[in-house]
Amino acid sequence: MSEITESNAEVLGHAHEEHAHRDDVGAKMGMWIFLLTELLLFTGLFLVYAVYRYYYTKEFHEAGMQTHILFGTVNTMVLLTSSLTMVLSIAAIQRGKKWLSATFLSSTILLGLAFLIIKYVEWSEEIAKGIYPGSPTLLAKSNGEVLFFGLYYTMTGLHAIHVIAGMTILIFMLVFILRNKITKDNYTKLENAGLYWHLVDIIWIFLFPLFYLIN
Amino acid sequence: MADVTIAAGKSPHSHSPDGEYHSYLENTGKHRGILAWILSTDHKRIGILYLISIFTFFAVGVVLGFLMRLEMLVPGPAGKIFNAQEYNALFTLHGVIMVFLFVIPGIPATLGNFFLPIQIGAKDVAFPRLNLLSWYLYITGAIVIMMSMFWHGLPDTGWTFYVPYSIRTGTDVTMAVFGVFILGFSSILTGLNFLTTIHRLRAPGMSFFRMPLFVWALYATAWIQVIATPVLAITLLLIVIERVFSVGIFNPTLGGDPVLYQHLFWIYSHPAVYIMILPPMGVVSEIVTTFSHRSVFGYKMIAMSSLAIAFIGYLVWGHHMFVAGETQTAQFVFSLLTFLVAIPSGIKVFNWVATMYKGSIDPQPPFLFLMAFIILFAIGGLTGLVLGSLATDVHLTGTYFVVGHFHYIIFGGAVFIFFGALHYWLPKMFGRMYGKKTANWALGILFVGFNMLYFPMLLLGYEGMPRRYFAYLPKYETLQHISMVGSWVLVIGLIIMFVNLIHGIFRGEKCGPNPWGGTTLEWTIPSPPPLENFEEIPIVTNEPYYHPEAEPIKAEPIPVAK
Amino acid sequence: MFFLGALLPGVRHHATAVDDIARFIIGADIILFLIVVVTMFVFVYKYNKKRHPHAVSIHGNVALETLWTAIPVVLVLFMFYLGWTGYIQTRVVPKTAMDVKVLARQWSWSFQYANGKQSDTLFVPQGRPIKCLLSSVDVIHGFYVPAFREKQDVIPGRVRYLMLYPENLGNYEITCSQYCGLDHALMMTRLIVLPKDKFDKWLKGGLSKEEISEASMGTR
Amino acid sequence: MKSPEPDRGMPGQESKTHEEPISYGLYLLIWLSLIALTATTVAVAGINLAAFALVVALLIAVTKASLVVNYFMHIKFEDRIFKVFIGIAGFTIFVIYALTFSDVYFRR
Repeated sequence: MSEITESNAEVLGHAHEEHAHRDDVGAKMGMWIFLLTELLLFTGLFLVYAVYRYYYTKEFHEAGMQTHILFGTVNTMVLLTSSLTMVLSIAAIQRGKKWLSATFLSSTILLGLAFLIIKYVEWSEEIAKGIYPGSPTLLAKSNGEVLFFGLYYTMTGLHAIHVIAGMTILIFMLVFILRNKITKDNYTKLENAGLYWHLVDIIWIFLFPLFYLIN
Repeated sequence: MADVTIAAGKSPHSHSPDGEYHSYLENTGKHRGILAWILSTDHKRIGILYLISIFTFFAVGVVLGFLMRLEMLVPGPAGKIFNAQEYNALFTLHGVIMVFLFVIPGIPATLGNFFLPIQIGAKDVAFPRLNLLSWYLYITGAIVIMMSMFWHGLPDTGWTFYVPYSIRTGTDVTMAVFGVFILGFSSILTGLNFLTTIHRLRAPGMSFFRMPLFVWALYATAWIQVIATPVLAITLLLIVIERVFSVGIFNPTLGGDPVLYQHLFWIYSHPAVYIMILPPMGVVSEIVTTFSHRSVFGYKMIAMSSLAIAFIGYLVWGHHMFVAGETQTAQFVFSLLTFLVAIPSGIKVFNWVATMYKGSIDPQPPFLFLMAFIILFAIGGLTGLVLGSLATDVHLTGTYFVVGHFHYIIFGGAVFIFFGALHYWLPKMFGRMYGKKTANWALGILFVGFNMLYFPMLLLGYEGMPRRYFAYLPKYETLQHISMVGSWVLVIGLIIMFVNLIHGIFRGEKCGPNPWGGTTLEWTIPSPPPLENFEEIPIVTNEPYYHPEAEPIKAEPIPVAK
Repeated sequence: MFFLGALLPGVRHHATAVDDIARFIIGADIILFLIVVVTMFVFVYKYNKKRHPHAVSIHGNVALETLWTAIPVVLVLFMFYLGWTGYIQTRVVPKTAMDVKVLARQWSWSFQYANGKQSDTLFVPQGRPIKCLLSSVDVIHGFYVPAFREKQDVIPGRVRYLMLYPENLGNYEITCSQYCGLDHALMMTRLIVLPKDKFDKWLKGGLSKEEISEASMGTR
Repeated sequence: MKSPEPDRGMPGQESKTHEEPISYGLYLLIWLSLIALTATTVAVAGINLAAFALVVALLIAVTKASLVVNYFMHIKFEDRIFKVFIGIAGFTIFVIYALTFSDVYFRR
């Protein structure tokens, strides 16, 4: 924890000499701390997953075969690409290119939408097969498989909620760019929104092998 | 050793030479009346909003606890005031309200909000609007919990919401759990705000090792809030998902593992005990040095032990589950770690007592609260050793012994010092002094009532009486009755104390900016503090708790007054 | 602390071992408590501002701080050792142990013996180790025999065990120590230790009510 | 790539991010690596690696995540304190897993 003794405290304090100050580093720090809480939130879920996978290795394997590897892979690609357009949007605004930034940001939002649509198709197929929480088909399966699908719906569902939240934030950011509230000199908001979007991406990076690649 | 005093430390009135300023209590903004408060982003006003709401719920929790003791009037199931279902709801709500609505937000959200920015020489927290949002989340969570009362019947699971009972019961657990979930976010946002504030907004010269120990304690607490609370949030969300969508996660009939729920619950809830106790420890360090009129003994040790406690608080959650069917490996690991956790807390107590050594002690009410704290906290901590040891824990866990131990730590420790902190800082917050004699009397009554109420519980526990029983065997009757009478004494003490404090806030004698001779930054500004805290941001040039009147150790022989 | 035995008369063996450990820890607790509290009161008296108007700032003392860290570390490690060894003794299952299935449900206990006999009171023969196999049909319960200082949560979907060493004849409480709903407080039954011959007779169903009550009237 | 705050040491100035923008090319490169890693993990999943399958899949996932964190989320270019924060969270996660499995692992 030697970081705590950082000797730059003297300079940190100056930030509020101006009344209406702006502390970009502070804003980013707050965002990162928030991201860590999100990370810990999913850690709880991943822990449940890990324990049950340890208890029911075989059943998880069985159940994992029933998820759609194609949907999963395509969605991974979609989300990774949306992360790329996200950073490109920031890179563009850093260079003062408002419209390029807005274009990249819009593509991120659209890719997020694509992700959700694919997710919807995937869930519909599973539900059509009769696999959904509390369904007779699912309850007829072994305990391990019931738990697998319980976690599958919970974790991908919670992730989807995060995607929707992220898209909502990004839509606001798009409005801010168009109204010149986010500019070359003041883009921390966009950066923070991007950080959130990347976190959503990272969570998916772990969900993907755990639910689609058990073979 | 510093050679210069704090810039503003010399004259308390240096802030405004003509003595005129706008205090935060005056309405200067565009809103009037209550709107000027509930829409204010000023950290001091938010602190007071929290103070009012938190003590409202404390009052509710006290009434529930009082009724629980009253239920013990008659031993058997017959002739009771409340039936079993009502009693089960009583202790559930008592626990949920006291833990999630009172002690966890407790000191950080109220006095922390108010004094953290002032103590580090800042004008506000890093994210003032987020600060207000966390108060709204707190109120929302509280309302949702209260709504559970009027829906399908009061929740009856105990504050731990153990599965599978919490999944099976027909009462409105979903609502209560969801309320706690919302409160979790309020807690997270407060923690996030404090961390950023401490890292970014310290006054020039205020290096980490020049921060007051209260700030250190809040810093450590904020880390726990940020890192541990999400685990609880997801755990409770899983209960909601399981109840509402009948997804199988912890339900044993679907292969789920109820013990896993307990792991997840305590991964948060053990560190949460340190969310409750670390801020009071910070307050103790402030009070002990102020009233001993000397620097604190082992500043770095105390600061570091705050961080140590915050960290090792994560290592011991399993000791809540020794009899829940843990494997022996886990029992070994968690019991060993539990004993090691005792060390930093012990060190702090030694440091505080050592701070009194060769001080010049002025036993004002806050200091007397501190002495009560040390006695009660010591009992709480030392009974914890009995519970940490496996052989004895197996006998005592789930009995009244645990209830007694927990209340000694949290009520006798955290809440008594919360009261002490109110006596310490209310004159600063409102510029008026309460009746000191009455305060001492209130403390005396509280202390007697507290011990009458909870010490018999330790004995009852050793006698083997399990907790959460609405009826009990006749052999426990005497101790139960002593405990019940203790609750009456305690409530009388509480009423006297609060009446005295509230009277002091409105009608008390005006007091100067520094009634106690404190040395941290809040004592350098007028009481009540100005809206902007500091007209000029102070420049800190020395360590905290620098007492100009205290002689350095290598001084001439101490003159002792006859 | 010597009153611990008087608070709850225990059965020999494990119960006395637990009481001894508790005595040691509580004894150490009382000494530590007195050191801290007496020192505090002495300081508050001696360094009161009336008697001692000029404070002396002492910022720390490494030797002292090391000492008051090291001694408690050793002390608590010893406490841990006591607790651990005391505990694992109770987890050993001797070959001579007799299995009894304990079934918990909201809100009653039932006991099943190897020959299929069922009972809502736990009868055990004196001197023979009993291995209670605990299972629950609904929620978590806690199987708690205070006089034996023994407790184990009963988790649905899992079988846990708990060892009882009934050395003395007697009639002891069994309670539920883990909150389980409405009548949690009333989920009680008795553990009755019978002489071996009486127990065998009971197991075959030949023991009258009078004989049972007479046999279990033994020392508590 | 230096610390994003060259002006931190100068009192009186506000602390805003004035970082050198990272080139579009680097971002594209990272994205290509991420896509390649995804393809790899899908391909590897087809091979029967028994117990190692999970380890390999997780290693690839960690690699991908660290690429995102370091470049897309700029952690590589941030103040040291940000890395300390992540370290604290990471260590806590490790502790939570390790201690939970001290119970779960020995249960069978």
